[in-house]
Amino acid sequence: MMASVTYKQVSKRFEDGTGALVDFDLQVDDGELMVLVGPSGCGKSTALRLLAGLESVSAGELLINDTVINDLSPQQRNIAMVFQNYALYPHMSVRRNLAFPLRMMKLPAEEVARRTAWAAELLELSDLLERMPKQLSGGQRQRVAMGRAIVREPQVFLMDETLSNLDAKLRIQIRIEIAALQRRLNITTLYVTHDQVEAMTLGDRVAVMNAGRLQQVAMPQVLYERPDNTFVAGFIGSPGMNVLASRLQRRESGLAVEFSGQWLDVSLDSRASHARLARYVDQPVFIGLRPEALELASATRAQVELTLTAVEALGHEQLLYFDVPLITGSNMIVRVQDTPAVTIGDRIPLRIHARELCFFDAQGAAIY
Amino acid sequence: MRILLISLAFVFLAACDRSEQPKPEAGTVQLSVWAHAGQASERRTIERQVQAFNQQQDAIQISMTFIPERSYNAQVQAAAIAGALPDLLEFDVPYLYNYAWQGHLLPLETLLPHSLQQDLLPSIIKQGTYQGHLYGVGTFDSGLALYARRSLLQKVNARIPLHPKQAWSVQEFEQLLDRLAVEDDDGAVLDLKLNYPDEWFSYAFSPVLQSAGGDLIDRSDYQTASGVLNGAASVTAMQHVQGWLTTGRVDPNVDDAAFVTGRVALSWAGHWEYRRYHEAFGDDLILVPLPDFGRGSRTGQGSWVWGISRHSAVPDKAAEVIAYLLRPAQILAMTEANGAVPATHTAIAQSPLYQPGGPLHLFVVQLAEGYAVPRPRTPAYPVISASFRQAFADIRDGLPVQQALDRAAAAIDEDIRDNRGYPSIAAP
Amino acid sequence: MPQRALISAGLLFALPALAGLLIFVAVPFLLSIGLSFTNLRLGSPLAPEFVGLTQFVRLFADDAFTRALLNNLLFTIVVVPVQTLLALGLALLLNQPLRGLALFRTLFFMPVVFPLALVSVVWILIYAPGPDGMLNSFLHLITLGHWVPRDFLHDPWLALPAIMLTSIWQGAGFQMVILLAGLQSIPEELYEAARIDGAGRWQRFWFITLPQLRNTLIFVMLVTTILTFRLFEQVQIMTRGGPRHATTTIMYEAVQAAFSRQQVAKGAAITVIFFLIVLLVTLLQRRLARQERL
Amino acid sequence: MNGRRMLTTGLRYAALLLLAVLFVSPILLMVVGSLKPEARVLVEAGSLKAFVPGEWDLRNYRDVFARVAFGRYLFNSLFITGMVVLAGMVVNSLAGYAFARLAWRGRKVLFVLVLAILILPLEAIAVPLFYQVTLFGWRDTYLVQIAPFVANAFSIYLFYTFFLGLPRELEEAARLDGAGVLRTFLTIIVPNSKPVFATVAILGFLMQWGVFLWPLMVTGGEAVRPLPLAIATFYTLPPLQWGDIFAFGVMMVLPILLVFIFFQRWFIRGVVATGIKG
Repeated sequence: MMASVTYKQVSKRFEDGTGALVDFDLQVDDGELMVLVGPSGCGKSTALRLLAGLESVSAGELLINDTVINDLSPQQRNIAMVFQNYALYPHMSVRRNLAFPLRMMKLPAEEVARRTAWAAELLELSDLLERMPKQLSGGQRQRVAMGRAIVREPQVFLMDETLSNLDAKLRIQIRIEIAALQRRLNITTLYVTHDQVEAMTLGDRVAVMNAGRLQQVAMPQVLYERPDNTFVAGFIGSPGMNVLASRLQRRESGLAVEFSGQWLDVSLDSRASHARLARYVDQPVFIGLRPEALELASATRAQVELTLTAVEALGHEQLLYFDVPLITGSNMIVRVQDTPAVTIGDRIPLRIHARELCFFDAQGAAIY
Repeated sequence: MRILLISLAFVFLAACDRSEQPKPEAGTVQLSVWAHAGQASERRTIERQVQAFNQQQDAIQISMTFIPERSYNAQVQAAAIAGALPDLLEFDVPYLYNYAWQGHLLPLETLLPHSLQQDLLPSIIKQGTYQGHLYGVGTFDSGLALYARRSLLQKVNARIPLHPKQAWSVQEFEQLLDRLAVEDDDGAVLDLKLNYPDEWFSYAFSPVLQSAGGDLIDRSDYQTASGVLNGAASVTAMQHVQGWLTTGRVDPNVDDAAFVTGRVALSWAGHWEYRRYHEAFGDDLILVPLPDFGRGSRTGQGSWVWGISRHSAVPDKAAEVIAYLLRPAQILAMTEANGAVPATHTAIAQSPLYQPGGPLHLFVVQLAEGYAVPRPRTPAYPVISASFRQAFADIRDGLPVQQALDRAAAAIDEDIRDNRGYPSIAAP
Repeated sequence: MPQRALISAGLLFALPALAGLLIFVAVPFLLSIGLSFTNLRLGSPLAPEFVGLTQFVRLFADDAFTRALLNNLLFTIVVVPVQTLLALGLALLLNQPLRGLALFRTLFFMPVVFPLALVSVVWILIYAPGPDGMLNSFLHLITLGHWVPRDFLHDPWLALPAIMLTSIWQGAGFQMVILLAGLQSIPEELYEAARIDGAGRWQRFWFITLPQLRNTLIFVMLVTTILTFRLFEQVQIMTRGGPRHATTTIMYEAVQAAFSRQQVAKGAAITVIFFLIVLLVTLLQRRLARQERL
Repeated sequence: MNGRRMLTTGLRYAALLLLAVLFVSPILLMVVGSLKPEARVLVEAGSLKAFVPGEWDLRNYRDVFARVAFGRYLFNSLFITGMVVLAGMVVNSLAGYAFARLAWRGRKVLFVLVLAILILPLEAIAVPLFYQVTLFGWRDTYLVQIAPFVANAFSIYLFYTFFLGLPRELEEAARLDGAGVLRTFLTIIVPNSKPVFATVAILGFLMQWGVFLWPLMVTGGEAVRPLPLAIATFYTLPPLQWGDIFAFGVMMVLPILLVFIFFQRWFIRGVVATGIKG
């Protein structure tokens, strides 16, 4: 079953003004797993619920394949959804939960039985069919919810914060299961989460949203390396990119950028083209540095010396905080692998991988 | 859920359907009748009478409905509005004037045999007449007097009046109460049936006003109570009653057993208590007239009467039923059951209780010789009664008599004005 | 399409109930408003006339009616808190693992299932005057003979409290069930946390139980207030508004006017005033509740 | 510690017992009174003898059956109350659901109106309502005793608060699974709302069982009259037969008591879910 999903200039306004969606454009290809990610209230769930038909569109068009579905009822859209808290019908056994959508489709009894058994088999629920939802563990409930979504073989599969009620370990395990299941069934899937790690690991492509607007759609690696704006830069990655205010200057050697009171040369193989950057000379810009784009250096190789304010040891790596204010108001973070002998308050010499610098204009849009 | 909906629909249909009743046989008239569900014995009697009537002839078949006494008037008013009054109905006589004024009743004088009307006690005719027409007749009348125990009265050397004209004066009565109180545990020697419901107070204590020369309303034109109900005579009379109440002479009688348990010596009560009292004290029980407040002893009268609805299609048949109920044997059957005064001279003559020399003959004397006063024959009576009842309650609770009666008189006058003096609208 | 379908579904769902309320409550009430400006009498052959505000003017000049307003107010002020406190006490006693709880709960609830008409009759006997009256002899017993027998229902100072007592007895069980349910929904961890923080029994009650029970209490008191404003049957049967209007209430006056005196218009005017008062009280209570929440 | 706990438990039991005696004694008075010969009911009412039946005597109960068609009245009461409660659960739950969950024009305004109506007791509108049903020609039917009480603002309010507390995802899941609004309501919402249905049923039963004024106004004969009117038959001309009244009262209350005991657990759960929303 082929199904692509298209949002064309879709907007949604609520009476109280929250969770609104503005001019949302998104194309999800057949069989693709698209993750919508963003902070809470960014409109990602709204986008999903509009597609499901649980909310009505204020403006714009929603298409499945080439058909406009704005006016179709949820059941006509043939879409399945897994809810954050699973929404298992508490008064029905697992079997009846799985069979419910099929009974609504008025399928013959043998067909209902066959498909229920198939889904149960697929999700390893066969032994639990007679249990009631409240007798199941969190992971089992999650699987029943998935099963209820797939039995009807929908055109599109929607998941809304599906893993957020599970503990960390289970979350990773089920994340892998979901990805495997999606690949195996090859159903077009939209997955909503606020957790960028989940987004990066699951999505074929990831759509980052903020304040009702789409920020960037891209494959995970692209999002990480070439964020379209400061929001995406800061949101993707754990921790996100360090973004701080800066200026550009023309030097004899080429362009130079201010960093913590020092002027650094912009390397020739920088991600941004020099021709572009030249237009921003003597203007305020923002620069972005991934935490791994700085490293501890010997005093001789060092380009800057910064004061250490805090250390977080995570075992396999350490996060060092320096007194360089970011636009978010917090301090700059540097990720290091080894365990240096440093004390809070020390002046630490650092070296910057200049070619990994990102540049953004005053509005926050990336300059490439 | 579906079953539920279906059963609901079914029920609504069933409920709408139940107005259809089995068709009577050809030539038989179905007569709907309402009666009050009084005491058990009364009710059993009327049931027997109806059964006998239905069996002894085929032309008329009575279908009887009993209605609780306390809500009777509300019932009648509701049915009247709905146009659902029965052919023949019983009602408490003070409401007769209101029903007649509202145009619900048919005059009876042309429907009942003349000889029968002749045989009725004058009090029955008097109370059943409004604006010159007879609208209701009872098969019995009521009697009100003081029950006493001869032995107790003799103990305090009291004079025992046998006829209303010998009644104790109010001073004599109060002295008697004091003397009796000396002999009593708690000083409460009089039972005024304070536990009784609404209508009792107008029935039993308006004679006090009349005996003093006052009344509930000016009976010359029934247009005002002011100056009569709150006039000097009425006020003085009720001050006596208030005196008895506030000095602890009166038993509250919550258990309705003040007299039978011997707690009190005197009980201000109706004919209906005779049987119970007689059972308790046998021949020691005597009946004396109510005290004289200055203008001679007065007492209450009136009870349930039968009337015919103006909308009845078969008034003549309804009248036949009334005539049947007024046969001496039927009257006696009923008065045997409820102890009331038979409504006809013929029946009285056959009654061991009421015939001359009988223990309750005093009731007949009071009714026949004009000592009994019917309640005011005006459509305003329900309001008069409600207002006086309120005044009595206030007086019992210590409000100055003048103030209580002023208030009642004002309420009555206001009501009469609101109804433009109750002009005759429904021509007979 | 989904939107349009929902509009009609919502209306369709609500329609039967709305139609019922419209026909059987709203329309009669609007009729009442209309009638209150006339002098209509039940069953009168005289055509009703428009009399303007006469009925209202008369009502406010009528001692019985003004006393009824006062009595309703007194009744509510006393009964709502006392009954709620009693119910809370009962609920707290029952909110413990004890044997026979279900039995006690049923016993306390039992008065609720008795129709008021019946309850009132039984209490007339309890309040019987004279030394033989049940309450009188009970009080005589526990005061070691110092109690002077009273006629509760005819004493201007005791009649209203007597009716209050009956009402509290009858209604407390219902409130108790609701409060008990509220108590049982308070998470045990809160108490454990408070215990660890060193809170004693009273402090736990004051800082955990009461705030957690707040919404339940508001609900219970709101419902009780509305019910107390409807006070009628006890008065009708036990005192008929006496002594000297000491126990009359708005509803009693309304029913008296409409049914005993057949003054339908007066009854309608009382109804209108009643509605306005209760509406005011409800709005006030809601506002207070909302302010406290902030 | 152990001794102290035993002491508090003992005190608690003592308090409960004392209160239980106070709560139950008026009822006991009635039950015992119903078992006494008429003559002793009132005479002994003032003393502790009121609680001692002496020899058991069922004559009062026989009297009740002799004086009124108790079976007929009981059937009428059960039928009327049952219908009001059942139809009320259907109608009011649908309305509560529409107000809590469905989007439709006029919803907010109408809900405020429903809340305003909450406070109007029947007595207040009885007379105009009476004129109205008379116009419909409904006198002396079951219908006239049922129809006006089916739609009930308070029940709507209880359903409304309960439905507000149900997780919205259940309905959304059902809609995605292809269930329409009505089917979602019937197969998903109703089965998960037993507590509120029990609460509304019990409250409805309690309120309806004692109605007096209305059936008095709109019914004539015994055919369709409920129990509370039958008791009026006993409040007749004195002397009142107190034993009969008590016996009648006991028989009248028994059905409600059974309903409560049977639904008790659901009732309490329903009250939690509806009541705490305030």
